[in-house]
Amino acid sequence: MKALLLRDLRLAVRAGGGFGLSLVFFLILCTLVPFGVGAEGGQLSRIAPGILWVGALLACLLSLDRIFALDHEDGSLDLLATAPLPLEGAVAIKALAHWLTTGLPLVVFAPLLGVLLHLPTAAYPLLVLSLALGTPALSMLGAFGAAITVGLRRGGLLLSLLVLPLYVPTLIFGAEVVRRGAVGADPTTPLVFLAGITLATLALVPFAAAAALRVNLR
Amino acid sequence: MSLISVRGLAVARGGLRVIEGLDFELGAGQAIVLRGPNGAGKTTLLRCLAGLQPAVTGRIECQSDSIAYAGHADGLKPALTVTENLEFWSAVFGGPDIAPALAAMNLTDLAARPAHALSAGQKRRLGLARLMVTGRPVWLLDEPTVSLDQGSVALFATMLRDHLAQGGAALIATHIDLGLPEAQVLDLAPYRARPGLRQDRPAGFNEAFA
Amino acid sequence: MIELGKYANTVMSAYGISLVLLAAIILQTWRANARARRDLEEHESRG
Amino acid sequence: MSIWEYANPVKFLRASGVVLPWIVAGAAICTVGGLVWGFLTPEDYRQGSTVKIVFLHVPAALMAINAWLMMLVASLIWLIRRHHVSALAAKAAAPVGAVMTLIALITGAIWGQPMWGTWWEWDPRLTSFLVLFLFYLGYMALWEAIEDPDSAADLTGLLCLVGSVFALLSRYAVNFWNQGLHQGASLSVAPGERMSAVYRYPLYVSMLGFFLLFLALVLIRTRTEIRRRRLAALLARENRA
Repeated sequence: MKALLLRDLRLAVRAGGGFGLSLVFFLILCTLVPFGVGAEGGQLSRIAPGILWVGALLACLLSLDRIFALDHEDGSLDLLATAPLPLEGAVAIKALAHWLTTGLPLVVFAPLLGVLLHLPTAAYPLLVLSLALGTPALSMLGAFGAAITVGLRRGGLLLSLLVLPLYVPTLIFGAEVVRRGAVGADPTTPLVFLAGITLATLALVPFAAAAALRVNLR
Repeated sequence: MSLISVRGLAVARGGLRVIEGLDFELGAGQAIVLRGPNGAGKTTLLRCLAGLQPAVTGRIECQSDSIAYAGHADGLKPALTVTENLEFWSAVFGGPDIAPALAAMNLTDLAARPAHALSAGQKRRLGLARLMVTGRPVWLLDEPTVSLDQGSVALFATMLRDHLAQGGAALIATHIDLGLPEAQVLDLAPYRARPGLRQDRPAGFNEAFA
Repeated sequence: MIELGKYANTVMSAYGISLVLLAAIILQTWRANARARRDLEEHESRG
Repeated sequence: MSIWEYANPVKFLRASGVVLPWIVAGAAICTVGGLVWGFLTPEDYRQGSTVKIVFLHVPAALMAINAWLMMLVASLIWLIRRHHVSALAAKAAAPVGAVMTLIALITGAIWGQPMWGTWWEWDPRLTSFLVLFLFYLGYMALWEAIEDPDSAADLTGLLCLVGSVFALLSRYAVNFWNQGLHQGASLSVAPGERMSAVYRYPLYVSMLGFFLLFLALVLIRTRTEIRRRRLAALLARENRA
């Protein structure tokens, strides 16, 4: 399992495109919003929590279909399925690799983009905390969507249609944590929900994703 | 003692049975070459034995984790070097050191070259070298010698013979002669699925509704 | 016709759109069924 | 020779063929009856005539949720027992459920418009139907995207399982989110408490009507899917032979 993770991380670094792409997308999104919404007045800082979370969510979505597609094309998915490690483990590792290359950089850079959007200073710690808690669920659910659409032509578009509705609870609770942080309200309830959803997702979704992979390997 | 024994096996492709009533044994040191026209179900059978595809009926008896499968695609990562590719598979299978595998398919001098810079034949040799790294007795090989030149085929034959000598076994789907006199031939033609036969469990929609 | 009061157009538009949607799904279901039945019979007769 | 001969597809076609006319008749009578009856009862002074939309909104909303539950059960039956007809029934129910959700959304929005002042209000109930509608679209799109029927049935089954959990989660997340943004739901579209008795019976009739209509549509569509699958299977066997 560790070998698979190290290989995927090495591939992501060597390919280079990986996490840089989604970060740049996130930056572009956060610069476009003020053009659309207008920078003066309190409006920008009021919607900053939502924009940051939707931006992180879409950035995650970008690199999802690459999780299994590359391995499917060059045949290593078949070999992994016949290897001693359980497919559920392989899926979890793939989701972890996706999180490390896409989710984590978003968590680290979100505060910088928060500045762009006049996010109230009180909200920064909660922004980082909520993203850190929420993005693993986004990666795991994304892995499930990628496992379903691997091998389908035009799978990328379908992947977004399947996965975005699954992101709704995480988005609502995540953005709510940051919003309450911004107005100084107590964020524990949405935070607990967010953590709960992520933990449940990390525990259960690998089995569904592995089952989907087995169907696609047939 | 047979490494794999298959009883009354039926496999399907696209929801329709391709092979049924297949029985055979693969003992230690034994190699079987699968013959049959294209579409006879060679690949389907190998994928089923490898566990990538559920069998429709019948039983496959083998120790768990004793099967290594090599399909048409080599499963190599172009961005990784030959050594990194092999070391990855060795780590995954908890297998032995990669040096003998490299030597067996004379890839030692290509060790540091990234996989994308390899020719098709070299990639194929690397894919086959991976088999030695798995440390698994039973090899299921699907057209292993495709894009290999004559020298490499001989190389592969010797590697295979060593594997058999060490008590391994192999089931190979191929059209060309591997120069392995001791290998038995299993022709799949007689086991072709006859649509008229009454079945208890349909293989898929296409069979259930036909 | 009974007196609908000032919300007449709201009620009518709700009924209108809903009935159109229902008619659409019923029609599509019926046509698809007829076509599938015809294709199958034609294939089996030719068969 | 295949389960076509002696098991469920033929039996299903025969059985559904027998019961279908009754269901279609029942659906027509109850739906039209319930709607007309409700439509013609003079509304009492308090609520104005917009409340008449309840005869469309509530049955449709009910069927939107029941359709997804039926798809969930059918998918489970397919995944566990490999029961071919139930996989096709799940596929057949999706468009009908989606239309019911759409009707619930539109009538709910129109109903609330005079009071909310906007054509769309992010009311927790309406919003959760919007999310459910997205799940329907994803499910239907996945069926269309996969050629092999067996993998399509398996993958859509998996999506339905995971989707159901997250549809439920979204339902409560939306409720929570609504409290967070602005205090309390405005006109709640739940008919229960303020429904005067005179409307209750036509509502029950139109609910029954919508249920029978859903049943009839799903039965017809399942028969269509079975026939399509039969044709595809015959063709598959021909070019295989």
